[in-house]
Amino acid sequence: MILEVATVVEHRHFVASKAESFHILKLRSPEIAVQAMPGQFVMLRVNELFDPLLRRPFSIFHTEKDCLYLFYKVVGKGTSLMSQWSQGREVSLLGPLGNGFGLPSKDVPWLVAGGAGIAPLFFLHHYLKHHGYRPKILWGLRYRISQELIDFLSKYLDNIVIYTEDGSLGYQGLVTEGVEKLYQITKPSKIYACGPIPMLKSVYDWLKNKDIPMEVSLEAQMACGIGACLGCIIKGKEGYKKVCCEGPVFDAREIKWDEI
Amino acid sequence: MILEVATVVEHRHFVASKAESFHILKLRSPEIAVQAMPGQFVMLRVNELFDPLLRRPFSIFHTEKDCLYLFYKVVGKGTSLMSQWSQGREVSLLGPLGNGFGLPSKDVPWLVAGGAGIAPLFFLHHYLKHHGYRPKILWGLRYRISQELIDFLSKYLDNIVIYTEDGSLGYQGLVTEGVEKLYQITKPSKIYACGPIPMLKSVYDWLKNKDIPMEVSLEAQMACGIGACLGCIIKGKEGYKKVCCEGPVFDAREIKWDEI
Amino acid sequence: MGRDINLTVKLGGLELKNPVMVASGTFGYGEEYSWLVDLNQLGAVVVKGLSLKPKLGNLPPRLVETPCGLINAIGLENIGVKRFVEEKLPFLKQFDTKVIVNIFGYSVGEYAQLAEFLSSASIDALEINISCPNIKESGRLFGTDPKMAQEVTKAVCQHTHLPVFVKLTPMVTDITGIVEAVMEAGADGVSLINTIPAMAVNIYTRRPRLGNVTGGMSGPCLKPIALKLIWDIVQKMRVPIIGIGGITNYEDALEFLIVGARAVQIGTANFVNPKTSIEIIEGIQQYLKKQGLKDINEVIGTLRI
Amino acid sequence: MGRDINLTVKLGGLELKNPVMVASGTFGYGEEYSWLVDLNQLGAVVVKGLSLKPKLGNLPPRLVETPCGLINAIGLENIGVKRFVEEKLPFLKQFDTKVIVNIFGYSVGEYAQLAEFLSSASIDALEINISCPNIKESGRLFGTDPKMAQEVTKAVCQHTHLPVFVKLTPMVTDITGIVEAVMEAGADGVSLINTIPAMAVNIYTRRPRLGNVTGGMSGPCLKPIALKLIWDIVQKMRVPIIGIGGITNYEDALEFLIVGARAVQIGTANFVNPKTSIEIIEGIQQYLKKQGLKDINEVIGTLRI
Ligand SMILES: Cc1cc2nc3c(=O)[nH]c(=O)nc-3n(C[C@H](O)[C@H](O)[C@H](O)COP(=O)(O)OP(=O)(O)OC[C@H]3O[C@@H](n4cnc5c(N)ncnc54)[C@H](O)[C@@H]3O)c2cc1C
Ligand SMILES: Cc1cc2nc3c(=O)[nH]c(=O)nc-3n(C[C@H](O)[C@H](O)[C@H](O)COP(=O)(O)OP(=O)(O)OC[C@H]3O[C@@H](n4cnc5c(N)ncnc54)[C@H](O)[C@@H]3O)c2cc1C
Ligand SMILES: Cc1cc2nc3c(=O)[nH]c(=O)nc-3n(C[C@H](O)[C@H](O)[C@H](O)COP(=O)(O)O)c2cc1C
Ligand SMILES: Cc1cc2nc3c(=O)[nH]c(=O)nc-3n(C[C@H](O)[C@H](O)[C@H](O)COP(=O)(O)O)c2cc1C
Ligand code: FES
Ligand code: FES
Repeated sequence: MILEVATVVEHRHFVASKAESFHILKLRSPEIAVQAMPGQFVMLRVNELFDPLLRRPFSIFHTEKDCLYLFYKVVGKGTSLMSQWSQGREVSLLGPLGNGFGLPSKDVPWLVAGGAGIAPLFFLHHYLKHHGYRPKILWGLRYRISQELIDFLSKYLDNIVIYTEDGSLGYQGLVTEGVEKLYQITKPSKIYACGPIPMLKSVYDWLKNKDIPMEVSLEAQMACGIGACLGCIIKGKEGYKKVCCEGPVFDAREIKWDEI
Repeated sequence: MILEVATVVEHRHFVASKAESFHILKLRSPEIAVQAMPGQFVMLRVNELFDPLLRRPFSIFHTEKDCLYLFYKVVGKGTSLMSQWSQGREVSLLGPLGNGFGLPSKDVPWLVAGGAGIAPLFFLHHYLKHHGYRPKILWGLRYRISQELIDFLSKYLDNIVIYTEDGSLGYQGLVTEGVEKLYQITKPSKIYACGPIPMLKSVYDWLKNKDIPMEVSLEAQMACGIGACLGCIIKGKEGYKKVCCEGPVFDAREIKWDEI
Repeated sequence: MGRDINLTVKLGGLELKNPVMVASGTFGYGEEYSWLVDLNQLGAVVVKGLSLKPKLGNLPPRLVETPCGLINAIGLENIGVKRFVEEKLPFLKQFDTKVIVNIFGYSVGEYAQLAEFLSSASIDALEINISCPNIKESGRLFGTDPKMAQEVTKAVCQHTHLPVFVKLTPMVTDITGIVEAVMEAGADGVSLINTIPAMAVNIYTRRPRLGNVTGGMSGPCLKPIALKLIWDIVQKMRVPIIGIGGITNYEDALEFLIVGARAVQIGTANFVNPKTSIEIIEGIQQYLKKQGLKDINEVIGTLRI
Repeated sequence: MGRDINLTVKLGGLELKNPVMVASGTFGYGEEYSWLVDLNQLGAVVVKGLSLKPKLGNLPPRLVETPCGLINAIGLENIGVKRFVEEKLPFLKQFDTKVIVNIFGYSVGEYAQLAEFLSSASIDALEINISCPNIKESGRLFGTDPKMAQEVTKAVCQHTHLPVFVKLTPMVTDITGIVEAVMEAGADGVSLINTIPAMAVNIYTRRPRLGNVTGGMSGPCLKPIALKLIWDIVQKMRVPIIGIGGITNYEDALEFLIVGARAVQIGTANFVNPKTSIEIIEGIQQYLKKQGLKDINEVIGTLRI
């Protein structure tokens, strides 16, 4: 766990015509970058003021030598301030935080992402391939994303299937429908999922009676990010779990899905 | 009094080797620019957050068609955020505020500035010349300023005498000493002064038994800028005065100098 | 826009065309902001706190900015109720908005006199400030003692036919006790919160940063505190509440309304963005439309637990 | 650096090598932050509030960010005093810093039992929390009633030889009454302020944004309020005060010391910048040097009016 002043190396904006726009932030952060594992996250300080007050958590999207990448969506005050950052800006980073994903026992794992939930799975995908796996990615989006973003991601991801709610890119429908369809053809060795709670729930509902392990990366409002404030808990079957340090990755079977 | 969204057209940074650095911000602000008179000021919002909460007041330094210029020194949170603004940024501006300077009855008026106090006097200088006066400017500084700033100002100001406390530029000494010296040679028709309170006090002390009118531009912590909050008062001989709307320009003889 | 949406709210004997007012002390006597804000659009204007005699106020400095807050120690400077009626009220009466006069006195008798005097003026309601932390002479504040609060309220209500709202300080052990006391005394409702007693120090001179040493804090940082106090009241009783404290946008205003305030006042935000109150009225209308609602009263007090 | 500068402060029976501690609930049991903060440098570590039995805490969500503030409704989740002593204390004892244990109970008897139990553990002081707004079971808070506060304090002091500090809530009509009561009961000093009761609402679901509906607000927006309350106390009596509330840098800490606190605690700022406490200690040293002072006690309580 390191507190480091990182520097913005590159900032790419992928603005789609409709709604959701995504941003990829490349930060030089030598100490954190070398330690980072897929599923872990960082907490960054948006500015030196107290509005917004708290650090913001972001999954590690990718690492490359002494740099790490974040992939984020503008949803509020902090992320819209971030979207204005330009090269050279210094950013206080706390990380790597959290437990990270576990390796699958065998091939082929499926990575199921919703929206910005692609972030930790992108890193995992890379990592799994590096370790000889042939992961499949299923990514659900509300609307189409910009062509530049598709091009950018295609450089790294093969075996990706995209679903959009309005059918403007890839298949039309929810990514969970994609999971069910693919399951008619082939079986996953393990499922990794990150995205909105309703998506995670429906994947879990579908999966729960099958003998397939599933890990999910969850979110919660965080203050400290390191297990000190007890603010980020979710309901597990065996009591409360701190998302920041007992997660953010959990065995899906340990979560009380109907109470979160 | 207008509330306008201005746009940053140009931002010049004059960073001196030692301490004080100045910045000139050019804003397109058509409605306010055309109404502005020397001695008036604007209140600008530093960001869309609530830290810092209040608008910041700045004298109008210069106007040019639909643009106005501010001349400022970084002293705290707000001004250091401002110093990062770049072209195209939108800024909420309230102005023009305050009463402004009165014209002198005859030539030659002296303009005595300390530090960033040059701001309203620069505008006044320009205005007076336009109306056929031949104002002299005496400017006191802590340290030397950058050559670029000297060059920039020289384009507009003739008849300027600079004093620095350490003698690194112009004459060595306080600007008030300059006033006294110049007085040996020639007499002003009126004195306009803006700068730190001790400087204003000592000019006033020196002047008070002479038959020369003097106007000062004063500062106070402000909230509304328009006379509504009653927060910005200073002690006048006839009771409290609101700096924002009964000033910021005051007849020096109306101020209780020993109580401010 | 919003013609078909009802924003009218009733607070005891006072009806407002919409629930958005500007708060006492932050909008002068109305005139100051009339260049920037169309007063006709406001639910009401609450004018700067008035006393029987003109009051000079505190020594400068009177303002200190804090993170997301503003401490003021104006000391209730005002031109006195007489000059207000003669010089300021006629201007305000030109507009299609309610005029609420905020008053404070140094004794129960003074409050009664103020009420009596103002009852013959053409204003719409009284807001009695029993909570300003900047009155030193009054010693213990009227607003922290249910008995005193009740006495003051009773005296005012006996001397006026106007709707009466009592403005409360947040710094009490039990807000509901005060509310009960003033409602029993005949108030039409309560407005809260006033500023929170606060202080700031210059560490280099080791002196207070306010001429008056202490002052009252306002601004965005107050909102969560004000909401909680209003919630405390709402859980215990049904009383017309005017919500005040840190409101800067329509979302903030709606939080107060949902918790149970029937109207809101905008204070410090006027300084930051003079158009706040107007934007809030528009924002509330849009919100109702999007939520498929036709009446602001369908929102008030509907917090689901 | 600063070898020749004295930072030692005395608070009743407790001596600290410097006046900077980390506040209860914001620093876990010390271990969590030991990766980032050299605990040896701190004046003291105040651990998360402990009860006799482990406590589960409130339903999520437990946190809401507000402008310059944080509302928490953790609900005093803790592992219980027994497991603390067995599992957490040994780690803390490795460091050259004082360990202060924050405790809370649901009855006077529980406070006494906690004090008795902890007196045999190797800790340096007790801080009794009589002010947490998140305990629902306790009905009326101990911290708002001088009599109750006194009773609790007395019970604790009778069952321990350790220095005892009573942690106070800001939401009382008269803070000095509470302070007098607990000092009479034998406390070594008071620490204030705890969080301020607060609330936030989601206007789209019209539900509270905290699982517990209400919570306690902390963070920079508290500072001016805390300073004022401490000033109220200082003007009336001489008592060891630990200043808490919104401290984020050495300037903030010095404001508290100048007003009259003998030590400070850093809370929410730990989340924002984990090194805050260390930077404050360094900042205070630098300040003293620049001011030509050699002892922090030359600054404490020196506000010039
Ligand atoms: C472990 C972890 C990893 C994350 N990784 C990523 C990532 O890789 N990319 C990415 O885009 N986002 C990620 N997030 C979410 C991200 O932290 C939030 O989007 C961000 O903090 C919002 O900040 P803001 O100031 O823009 O929004 P705010 O102004 O704080 O809030 C705007 C809106 O977003 C909601 N919101 C805020 N925080 C969260 C949250 N944590 N979860 C759900 N809703 C929230 C608020 O309720 C509000 O409605 C992650 C969150 C966690 C906990
Ligand atoms: C009518 C008027 C015209 C002004 N014109 C100019 C101008 O043309 N150029 C310029 O550089 N500055 C001008 N100022 C001063 C300018 O407003 C302040 O420097 C600025 O608001 C500081 O903001 P900040 O957030 O950077 O400082 P803060 O973080 O708010 O404060 C930093 C330090 O500066 C001090 N400070 C803050 N505001 C003032 C103030 N108003 N007067 C004195 N000290 C203050 C604070 O006490 C603190 O010590 C003017 C002020 C007024 C009232
Ligand atoms: C500069 C200033 C002056 C004020 N004067 C008064 C006053 O005269 N009477 C009164 O009842 N409240 C007064 N208030 C309190 C406000 O009406 C309001 O209750 C408080 O500021 C909280 O709301 P806000 O956070 O929206 O500002 C004043 C507030 C400010 C900032
Ligand atoms: C997440 C959180 C948990 C807290 N838990 C406790 C606690 O267990 N006991 C206690 O006395 N105070 C607790 N507090 C209050 C702090 O110790 C402190 O009094 C308060 O946060 C104000 O200081 P700050 O503004 O520096 O955070 C907690 C505060 C926070 C933010
Ligand atoms: S964010 Fe503090 S414990 Fe998880
Ligand atoms: S700043 Fe409000 S009256 Fe001058």
